[in-house]
Amino acid sequence: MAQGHGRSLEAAMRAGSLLALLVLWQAAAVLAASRALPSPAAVAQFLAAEALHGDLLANIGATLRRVVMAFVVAMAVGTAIGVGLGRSPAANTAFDPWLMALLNAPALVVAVLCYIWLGLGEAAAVTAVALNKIPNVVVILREGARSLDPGLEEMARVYRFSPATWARHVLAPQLAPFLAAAARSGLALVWKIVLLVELLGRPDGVGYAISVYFQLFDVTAVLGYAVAFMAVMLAVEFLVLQPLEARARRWRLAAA
Amino acid sequence: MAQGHGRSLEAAMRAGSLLALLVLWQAAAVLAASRALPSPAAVAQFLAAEALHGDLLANIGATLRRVVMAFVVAMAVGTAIGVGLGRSPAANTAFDPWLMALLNAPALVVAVLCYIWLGLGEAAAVTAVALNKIPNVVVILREGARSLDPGLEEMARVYRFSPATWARHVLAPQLAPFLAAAARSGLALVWKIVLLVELLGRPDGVGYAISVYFQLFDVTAVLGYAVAFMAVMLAVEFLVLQPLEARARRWRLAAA
Amino acid sequence: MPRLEIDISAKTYRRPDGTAVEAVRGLRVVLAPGEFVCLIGPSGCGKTTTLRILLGLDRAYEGRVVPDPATLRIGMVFQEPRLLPWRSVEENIRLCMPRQHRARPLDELFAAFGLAEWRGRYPGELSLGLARRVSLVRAIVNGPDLLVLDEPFVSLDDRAAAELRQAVMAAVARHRMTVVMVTHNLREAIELADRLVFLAPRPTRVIEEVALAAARPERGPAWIEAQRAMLAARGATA
Amino acid sequence: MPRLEIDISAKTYRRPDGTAVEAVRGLRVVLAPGEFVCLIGPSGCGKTTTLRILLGLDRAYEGRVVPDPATLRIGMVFQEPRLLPWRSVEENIRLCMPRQHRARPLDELFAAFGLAEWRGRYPGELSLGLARRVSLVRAIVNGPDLLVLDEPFVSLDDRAAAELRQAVMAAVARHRMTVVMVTHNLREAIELADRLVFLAPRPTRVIEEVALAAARPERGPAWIEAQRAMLAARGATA
Amino acid sequence: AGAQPVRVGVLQFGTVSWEIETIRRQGFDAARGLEVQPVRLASSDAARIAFQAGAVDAIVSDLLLAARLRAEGRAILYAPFSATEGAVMVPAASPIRGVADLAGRSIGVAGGALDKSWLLLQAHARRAAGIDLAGAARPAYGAPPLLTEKLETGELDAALLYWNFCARLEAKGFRRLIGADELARGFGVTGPLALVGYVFAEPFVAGRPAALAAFLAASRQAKALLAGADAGADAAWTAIRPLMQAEDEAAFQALRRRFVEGIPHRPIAAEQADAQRLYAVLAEIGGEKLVGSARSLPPGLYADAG
Ligand SMILES: Nc1ncnc2c1ncn2[C@@H]1O[C@H](COP(=O)(O)OP(=O)(O)OP(=O)(O)O)[C@@H](O)[C@H]1O
Ligand SMILES: Nc1ncnc2c1ncn2[C@@H]1O[C@H](COP(=O)(O)OP(=O)(O)OP(=O)(O)O)[C@@H](O)[C@H]1O
Ligand SMILES: [Mg+2]
Ligand SMILES: [Mg+2]
Repeated sequence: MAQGHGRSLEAAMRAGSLLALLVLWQAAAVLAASRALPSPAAVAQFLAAEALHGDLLANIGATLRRVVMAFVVAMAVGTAIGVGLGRSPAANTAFDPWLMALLNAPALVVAVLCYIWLGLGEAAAVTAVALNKIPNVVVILREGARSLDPGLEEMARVYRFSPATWARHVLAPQLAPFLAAAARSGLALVWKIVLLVELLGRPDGVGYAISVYFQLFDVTAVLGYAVAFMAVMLAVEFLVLQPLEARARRWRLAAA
Repeated sequence: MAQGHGRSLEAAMRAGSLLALLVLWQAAAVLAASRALPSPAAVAQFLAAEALHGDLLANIGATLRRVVMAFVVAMAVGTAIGVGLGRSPAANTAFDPWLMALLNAPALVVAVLCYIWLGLGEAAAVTAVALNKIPNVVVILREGARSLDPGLEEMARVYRFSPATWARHVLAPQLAPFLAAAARSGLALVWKIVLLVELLGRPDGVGYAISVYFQLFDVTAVLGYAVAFMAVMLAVEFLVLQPLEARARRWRLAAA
Repeated sequence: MPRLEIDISAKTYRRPDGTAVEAVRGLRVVLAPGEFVCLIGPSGCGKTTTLRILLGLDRAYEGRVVPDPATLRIGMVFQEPRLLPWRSVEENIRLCMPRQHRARPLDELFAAFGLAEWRGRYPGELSLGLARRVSLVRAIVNGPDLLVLDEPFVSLDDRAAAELRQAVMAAVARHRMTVVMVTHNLREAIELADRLVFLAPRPTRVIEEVALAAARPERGPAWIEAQRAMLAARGATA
Repeated sequence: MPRLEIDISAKTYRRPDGTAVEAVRGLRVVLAPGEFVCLIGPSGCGKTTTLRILLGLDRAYEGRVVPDPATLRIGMVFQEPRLLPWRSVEENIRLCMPRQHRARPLDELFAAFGLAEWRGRYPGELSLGLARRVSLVRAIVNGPDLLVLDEPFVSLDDRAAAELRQAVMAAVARHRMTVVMVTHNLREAIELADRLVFLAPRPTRVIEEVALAAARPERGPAWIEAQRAMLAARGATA
Repeated sequence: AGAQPVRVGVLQFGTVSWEIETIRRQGFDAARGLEVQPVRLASSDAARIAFQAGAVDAIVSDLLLAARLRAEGRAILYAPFSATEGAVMVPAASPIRGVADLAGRSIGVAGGALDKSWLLLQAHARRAAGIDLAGAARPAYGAPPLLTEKLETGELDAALLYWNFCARLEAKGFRRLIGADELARGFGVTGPLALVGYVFAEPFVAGRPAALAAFLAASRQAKALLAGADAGADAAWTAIRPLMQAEDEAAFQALRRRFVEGIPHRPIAAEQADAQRLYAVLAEIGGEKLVGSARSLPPGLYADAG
């Protein structure tokens, strides 16, 4: 009961918060009365038209596919490397400069090189995005792996936890806040880079659409596409990430 | 003695690691023998020429200034908001959708709106970068603030720690890994967005130069600028971030 | 320090999923100024819960604590040392002192608690017994109105425990602190307390109070043993 | 379980900045199979250090442990409970069991240790005494070759401590475990051990060993008290 | 009074900067009481942003954008800058001889699916050869430099590129398959049509008409100088050569030739009539997405050069 109540209250607050954002936007649009800031209604109208007669859904689908693939690859590879570097100071000293170089490589350069080397295709696009995101995951997870509780580590060694048991029951819960931070900021980063990569060399996707409309300076369409994809990301956040997180945090609430 | 020894060994490993990276690059360039992958020597030559007769130093200076300003603003604002949201579930529920919206707003759109609203100036550029980075810092620090040790919290309350003492001696050390992750991934992100922002509306900076040379498909120059700035970021990492981190982690080593 | 009244009619821990643990039901203890009271009760009965309410750390209960703990100067030894791992032993103690007293010399105190050579070390370099001493020093260093101790003298050998008890009692006497101590060690309680409060198993309440009239210097080992035997015979500890 | 030999000629903690703490110097203890040995020594002398070496958790020392602890099946009660806060009490225990035994019924064990109603709870919901019981169950559940206990029976009232001692001793007898226990409670040591090993202050070494020949059932309160008085008179605990 | 400033958005190595530099060097602006100030920008996107943000008085952009802005009620003006157009480029030895041969080939398209040259090429292929290029060929949209590189390495069989990329490729021996100007003529355009031009911002147009006229005159004068074949022209070109990033003499000559060829010299009325025709065609094939709500070229778009 209490829990159900809390949930629906939360949903209501969330909806109210989104509504407030819309109202703010509308107010700004009215105040500005400029073509550079269309009202929510105009954007909604564009979205409806584009969804019915245009490529909105196809473009979102294409982008989403790239985002998901790059995200999964980047999280898996980045977590493995990050934990490895966090636990082995020697490996860290050896590979830290490589990591920093990749982390600070401009997305544009990485994307262009990928396109040149792997061809103007889907594989190059996903690789470019993953390469941009991996070092990011690594540096976050490395901090997590460095701040593990040594007491629990000793306990697991004494009781000879298998690597799988250790990873799942000792490591993962301690990394959870870092994983959450990496996933959340990572999802956003991935989709921002997908936009860039699409702009440089893909024939579809939200990034492609935004760049086309941007060339025509159709701000309504640009905002429309941005908002549409942001809505998708909000849905992922509230329907996937947050429930997962809530499960991982149950023990904190129980003991609170 | 032991410490000095460890340090110089570490520096040697680091140098070796960078050297290995260069060798790899050289090998790849020789194998590829393509205009699209110039050798390190060619890039170094370009850098020397551009430093002597071109705008290399001025461009790096301009970009560095923007990076530093946006970084400082984003870290300060983002940390404050992140800690606030992490400690107050009510505030979090209310503002989470706003945060997610900003986090997932395409950098391009934010940059364009900033330029149009604030004029084509430094202020707009720095604001655009900070706006892109702030939500990133927030989501990382929020996780940190959520996983604070309740036992130490109680101790601090019983002994009536002043807010300043609490922030400095209880909060900050617990946030340290999250701050390190946010700072490191943040510095990289900031500089990537500065590139974009420069590309869209500044008459100088590394991003401006990269995009100009990219139009000419002068990969040597593009890589040269990228490498030059990556070198600056590596220097910041090794001369500023890592010593700071080492200080913050002293207690772990002492007790290990 | 005024008279302190703890009156907890009910304290129940509730999970978000609805299950509940009733920890305290109708516990009332009144402390006279300067009094030393020991709470004694079976493991898991609700002693720490009671102390957290007394400290003002838990406000989700029915009942009241008068005066409001937020108005008191309190020193606390938690059941675990709870030191800041990233600050040295000395910093851990000084950070709990009011800013104007932070620079005060503490050499005597460190010496009395056997910590002289550990001042500059981090808590992770201490054995548990040494860490407990730090937490004891932290609790008394400000000469608080109210001293709350949750099993302070465990993980210590008999001689060290005796020395530390003496050092703490000296501070208590000097500052006329009111003291609430939880212990499982009946001999220790008899040696130190003005009054023993025996608690029932969870949900806990007071089942018996025993006043100990003898002045502390007169409490030799034989007297303590006799009292203990008497209490055991009466079944008070059951 | 073979004969166990612990021989630590030196153990020094060194900081990166060069300062050092010498914890052990020339400690040698040999355990016969199935023997129960108590280590008794002043606070901070190096007991936990010795146990960590014995467990194979610390390899940066001079000396040797034979056989290699990595080859032994070990149960350990650390000085703090060290439970996984994000797993329930029951999961904490089952995760330490070999995979093929994970599904074994544990009702009796939980009942014997007073944990029946806490199986599904998280460690954060336990009092310290309850958490210690979990860590005790975890240590004996697999019937290890070697049982290592670092002050296992503190934070417990006398009756609970007595019950738990009995439950642990039953498991020890059933599986013929070799036991090394650290305690500050001399009465407890006299009640349980085959041999008492008294340790010197830091850097620690063995200063005296006392074998206790009486069979355990014959060790009544009076006998224990007598032994204690005798040892105190000899100054062994000093 | 001091010289009146006119801020013009330029790309560092773009053709506009060549003209602006010539105006400044030769003092064509000062002679008219102007001070032309180049505002350096990194890309054409940046130019559009600067224009919207009011940071420049003029940029060089395409006719369609100008028409779109004007149709939306903004009193901007357009003045032809260059009639040089992009083209479909193929390697010299390519078996592709005509538009029909593009079927089944990969073709890079700069500017994306709504690029006007691409629309014209598709319409042309449909009419002339009966093939639907979007389906029959494999178009690859992407950044022009990237497509140029891909054409050079052979990953693409052909590429529809902007003229400056074409000029460089020509200098390397690549072949023009068909130019956008040729395509346009197929749709009734009678002469070289300047599809890129100066777009003057609203406040500038409304507030400083004299400066606008003076600027146009200076621009014409600079073009006339650069178009010459005498020593003065050579000197002027040598002066701006650093702005051209020509890797060799061949590229320099190709860029110069193309620039000169593209200088618009027809009367505004003729330009306007041709623009009107092409606009109708593009509105037909590109639809609202491309041209916005207006079906025909908005009136008064062209700056009166008189
Ligand atoms: N957050 C919580 N949620 C649910 N139950 C709790 C919580 N905290 C404590 N309890 C339970 O409440 C009871 C009282 O706990 P408390 O810590 O006060 O015991 P205690 O008397 O201090 O025991 P000990 O002697 O073991 O320290 C225990 O059964 C404990 O498991
Ligand atoms: N990591 C470390 N660095 C430096 N000194 C340490 C470290 N760990 C322990 N020590 C010191 O070594 C000595 C022995 O520690 P140990 O934990 O073995 O003591 P102990 O006998 O278990 O004490 P207690 O009865 O308090 O648990 C102590 O003085 C302790 O402070
Ligand atoms: Mg307790
Ligand atoms: Mg110890």
